[in-house]
Amino acid sequence: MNVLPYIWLIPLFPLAGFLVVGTLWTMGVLRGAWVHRVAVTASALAFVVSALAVWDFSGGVERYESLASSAPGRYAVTVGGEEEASRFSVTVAEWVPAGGTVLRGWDPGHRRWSDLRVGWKFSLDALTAVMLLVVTFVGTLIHVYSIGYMAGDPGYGRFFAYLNLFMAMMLTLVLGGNLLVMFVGWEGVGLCSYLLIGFFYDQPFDRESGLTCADAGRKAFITNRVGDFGFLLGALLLVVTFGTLDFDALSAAINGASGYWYAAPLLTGIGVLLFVGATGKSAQVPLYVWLPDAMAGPTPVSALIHAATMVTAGVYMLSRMSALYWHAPGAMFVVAVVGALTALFAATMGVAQYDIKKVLAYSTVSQLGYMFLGAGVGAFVAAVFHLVTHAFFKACLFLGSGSVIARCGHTNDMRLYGGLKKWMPVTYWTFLVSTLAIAGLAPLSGFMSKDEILAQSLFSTRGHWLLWLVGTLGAVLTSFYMFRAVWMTFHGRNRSPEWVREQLRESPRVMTGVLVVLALGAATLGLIGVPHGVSRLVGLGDVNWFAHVLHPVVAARGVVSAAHGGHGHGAGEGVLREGFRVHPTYGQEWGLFLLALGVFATGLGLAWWAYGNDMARARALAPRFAYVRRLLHRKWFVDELYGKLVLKPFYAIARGMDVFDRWVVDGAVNFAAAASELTGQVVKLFQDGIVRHYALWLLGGAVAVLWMMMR
Amino acid sequence: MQVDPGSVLVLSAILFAIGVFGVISRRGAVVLLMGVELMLNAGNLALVAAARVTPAGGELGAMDGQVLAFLVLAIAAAEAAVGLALVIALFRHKGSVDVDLARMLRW
Amino acid sequence: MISLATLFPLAIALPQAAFWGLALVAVVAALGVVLHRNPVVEALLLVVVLLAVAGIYALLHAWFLAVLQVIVYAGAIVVLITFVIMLLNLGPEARGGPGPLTVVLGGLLALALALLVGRAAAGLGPRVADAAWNPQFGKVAAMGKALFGAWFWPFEIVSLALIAAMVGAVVIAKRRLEE
Amino acid sequence: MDAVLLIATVVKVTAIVLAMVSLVPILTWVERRGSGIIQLRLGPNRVGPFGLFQPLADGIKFFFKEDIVPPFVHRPTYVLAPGISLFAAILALAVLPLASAIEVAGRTIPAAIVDVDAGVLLLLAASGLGVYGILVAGWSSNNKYSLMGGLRSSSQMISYELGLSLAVISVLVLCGTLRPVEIVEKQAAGLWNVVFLPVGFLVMLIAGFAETNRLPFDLPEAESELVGGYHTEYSSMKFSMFFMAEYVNMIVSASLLVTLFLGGYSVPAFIRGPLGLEGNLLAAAELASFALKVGFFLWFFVWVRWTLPRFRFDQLMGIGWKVLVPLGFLNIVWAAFLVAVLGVTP
Repeated sequence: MNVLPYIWLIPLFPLAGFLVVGTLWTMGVLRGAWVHRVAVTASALAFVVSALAVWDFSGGVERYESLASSAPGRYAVTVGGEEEASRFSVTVAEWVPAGGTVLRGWDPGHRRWSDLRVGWKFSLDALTAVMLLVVTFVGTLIHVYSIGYMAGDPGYGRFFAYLNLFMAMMLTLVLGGNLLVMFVGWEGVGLCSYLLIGFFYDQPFDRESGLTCADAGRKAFITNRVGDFGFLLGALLLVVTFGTLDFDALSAAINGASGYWYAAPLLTGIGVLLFVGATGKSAQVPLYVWLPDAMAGPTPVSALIHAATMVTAGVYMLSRMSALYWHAPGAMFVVAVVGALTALFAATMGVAQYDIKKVLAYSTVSQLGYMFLGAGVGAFVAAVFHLVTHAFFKACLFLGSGSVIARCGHTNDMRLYGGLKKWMPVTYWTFLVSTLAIAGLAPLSGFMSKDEILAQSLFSTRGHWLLWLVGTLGAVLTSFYMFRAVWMTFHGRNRSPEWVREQLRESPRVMTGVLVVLALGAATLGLIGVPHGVSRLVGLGDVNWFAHVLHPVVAARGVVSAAHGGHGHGAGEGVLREGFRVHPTYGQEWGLFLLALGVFATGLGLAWWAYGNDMARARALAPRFAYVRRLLHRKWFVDELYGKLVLKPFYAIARGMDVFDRWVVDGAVNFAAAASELTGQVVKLFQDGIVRHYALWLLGGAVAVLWMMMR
Repeated sequence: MQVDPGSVLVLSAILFAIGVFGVISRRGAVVLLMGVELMLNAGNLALVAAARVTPAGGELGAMDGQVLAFLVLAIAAAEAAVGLALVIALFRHKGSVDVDLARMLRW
Repeated sequence: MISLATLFPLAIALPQAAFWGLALVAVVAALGVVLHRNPVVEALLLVVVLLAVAGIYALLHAWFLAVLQVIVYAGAIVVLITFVIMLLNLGPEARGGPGPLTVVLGGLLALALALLVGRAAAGLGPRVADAAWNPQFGKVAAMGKALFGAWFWPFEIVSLALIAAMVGAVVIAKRRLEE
Repeated sequence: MDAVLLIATVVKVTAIVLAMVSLVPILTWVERRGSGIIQLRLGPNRVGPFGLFQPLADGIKFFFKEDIVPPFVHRPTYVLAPGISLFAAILALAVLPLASAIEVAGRTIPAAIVDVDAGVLLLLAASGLGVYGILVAGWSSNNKYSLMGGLRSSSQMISYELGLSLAVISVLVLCGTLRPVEIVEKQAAGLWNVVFLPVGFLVMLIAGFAETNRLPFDLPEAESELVGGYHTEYSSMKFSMFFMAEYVNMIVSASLLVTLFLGGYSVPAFIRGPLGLEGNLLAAAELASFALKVGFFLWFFVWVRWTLPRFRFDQLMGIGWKVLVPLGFLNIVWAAFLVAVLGVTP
């Protein structure tokens, strides 16, 4: 079955769903069940076609070579190998046909790069395939879940329209074969995120600050703009440097460019700028502030956009540009440091939140930090693997919290929960499985991915023991705040108001079914990517299928290479090296494994100790740690800091601009208008309505012209 | 023996000037129209005279001037029809054909 | 009547002289059109101008145009003008009108125009001898070939303009039903 | 242009003018005697045999009557108007060929005063000028009956001129020429145009009545409504000039009809063939043929005048615009069909 040439159709299914639902629902034609029938079908079709395409792709792309050679401008095929990734690309249409344009390059002698042809290029390789399956699968599940969650909402059709649009944009992002198409998706998901955060635009979101949901959406959007500015600068710098935005061509150019004078500093600059974009989209320090507020959106949105898919776009982008980062160690170092700091910093804030969704939000920020830590130390495979596992368990957690919120009178406050295990067993068990996974219990998926990242941060050539230490501390906190949430929500005495308690029951099947599927994924998905270090402990060989598939995409070419996963060949003598700096011994592996379990157990124990007995000890300790609690609960006062350092000066400048605009710019405009009017007032005197005078002027003009001609 | 086209052009200029003067110095709409007709005639005269000046080319010689004059003639007929209709409309509204009365639309 | 008729062959014999005669008639009549105050007299004088111009056309070998000038201008347009004058029963125009400044300025400018154009026209280059002219020049057949040949589209467009003017004239001048 | 031609032209002009001046009195006699016959009475029969000298007596009376110019008229135009009418009427005759050619001093010269290629157009132009006489007369009389009569008359003439022109155009289409002599020659060689264009002939006949302001289209001078129409204020010689103009117009109309549709001056073939007439004798025969046909139509004019009642003014305009103009257009299309599709040449 030849599906690959039609991969560009995948984003079009949800786009069509968006158009149909968006227009027909607004016109009042589409009502009731037909809304989600259309929307879910659109999403499911995207999943089916994606699955078929990936299946087709896994069968090898060799058979498309003749197709590619028959239409070279349209199709491109790269047949991969051990170190070369297979890739299939289709360019649907020209977009920026700037071929033959002259660009001034950085090269000595200003060599000009002059073939900037950007088309609507969609390509599929292993990395895309992974993302494609995650996005469409989780996305479809969350569509299904939303049928139950959003039932009865007045904006039902609007919600599904946005959700479909988001799917289309996310798929465009993932499938984009060059940075510009990717950027379309990048901005598109930003837009959808804004629309969906502000979905309940007229409702208050944060009673402390009096912000509405619309404000939260705006905050997310503006914060993202800051990051996008860096992203755009990076992209433009890429164009100027390499004259192309195509990922294939970029990889080739970068791999070939390591010897040039500009390589290291310039690539580092580009890498940092692109990473600024990633910090915005993926909520990293210092631009993470929008994600906790993004919880203003409906919970399925939080699960889909702000946990599973969109926020991981930064990680995806970094992996996509891995060639660039391999050649820019400075940039990678920045990524690793920011990732590690975010992982710890967000975890501390998650500890002191009472809003269940905020706990999960900080958890997400923290987990994204781990992904960037992985990417920063060169463990791109592990980072992407964590992305996948995180998509499952975090989606499951969010949806579980949504299930709880929907039953508990739409409050997010964990102080009003408690003992829900009795009423909501399915929600409880799925939530617990996902918590165990994120906290890092041995065979579950979270352990496989997170601890691989930590291990690589310790042993990689790009790693450092300080990074590992910070990450491990974060992991302890992760375990703690997640079990804290479990105890506060599901165990102990129920603290809900009477009217809520009376109607407590399990969520409908359409929601719990999704939870079960996701929990199963969270539990078992780790087995497709068991790190070599772990499989060695139980006497197995290299069973890391995931790394096997993905490694060629993110491997560093032109860099002296070790094998995927770090083990294998010894490091060479090149300037840039991939792989492990130190090859861990068998004992070290065991030590790490046990340490990971210890970390898990520590968090669990602390949570049990503090919150186990119906939060008794936590209540007792609270006054003694009031200051710390306040600090953490108010998120280290970062929002206040931003308010003082960024917003206030910004407002001052804006006010100055306002005055300038009002007096100088408007003044100029008004002057022009007044001058025109004055001229008109004077000139109109000539138009006195007496035809004779017009004729006289005409005659005078004619005589003057004749006189000038004949002089 | 033939007429000197230069002298015809001079006559044309004089007639045109007279027409212009008529348009400028009179108030009656009908007289104004007649002044315009005089000017058109002067123009036609110049065209026909010019047809005599241009070198004879082709089978028919240079008839372009005469053809143009023909077209001007047709347009003059159209102009007179519309102009007179306007005069009648003006008369109906104002009870007079004084063009100075038709100045409601000035600035 | 008889002596008038003899002028015709004389004109053919002495074209330049005939031209000066016709030109004199035209200028005097045109001045009358402009200066006389009685609209009917003005219209009649305009007819005289038009006939004189038609005569000059004939002298310039524009036979077809000369006839058309009489049919269209004298026979239709000025009849229409006269008709309107009578329909509206226009008497002699009231004294007053444009101020002396306008009249003097207009007169001077018109004079300047005539002088400038006349000066340019007086120095006209050599003209083609009679013998060099195609005998068909200005005849009906030649005009027909030109109009339906090279000038076909302008001709058709002018006919459209005429129809448009006809409809427009009806619309503008017709009395509304309630009046 | 040589002397012979010059003199011949002068002679021709003189002859035509004199012929008209002398024909009109005869026509008035015909009209009055004819009306007598139709109305079962005698008509003028006292002066001369059968009253033949009656027009002469009338002429003398006109000459010696007081030439009254009312004090309220606009004098210059009042005086000019009858002259315009008569002049325009006679001018139209200038292009009509009375015979194929005449010989003078061994040279063949055309029988018409001017034989130009746009002759038919010239004729239309001349007849178009006739309106001015009526318009000016009506206006200059400064009398409401005159003015109304003038307006009616001029609008009638303008309207029917359209039908007339359309009928003429159909003939031009059929014959492919504007030169009257050629039109006649083509008919002489083949069939008369009336055979091919009966509708055109009819249109032209009706329009001819209207153009000459005769019954049933004599609205401009409808006695019961407008006293005497545009010539209410005219008397003496001036009145007689209008009178003459009307009769000349009749002659012109009849001549045009004969020239365009009924073979003009053409003579039966045996006159040229077996009889072998040529030169001025042939011209005389042709003139006779022409005169015969024209005479018939003149009688026809008189006949109709005393037979049909008068139309109402709105009926008159209705016939002109709603019947004759569409018929005229159809007739042109028919002529074009004949020429282009059937390939007919007369």
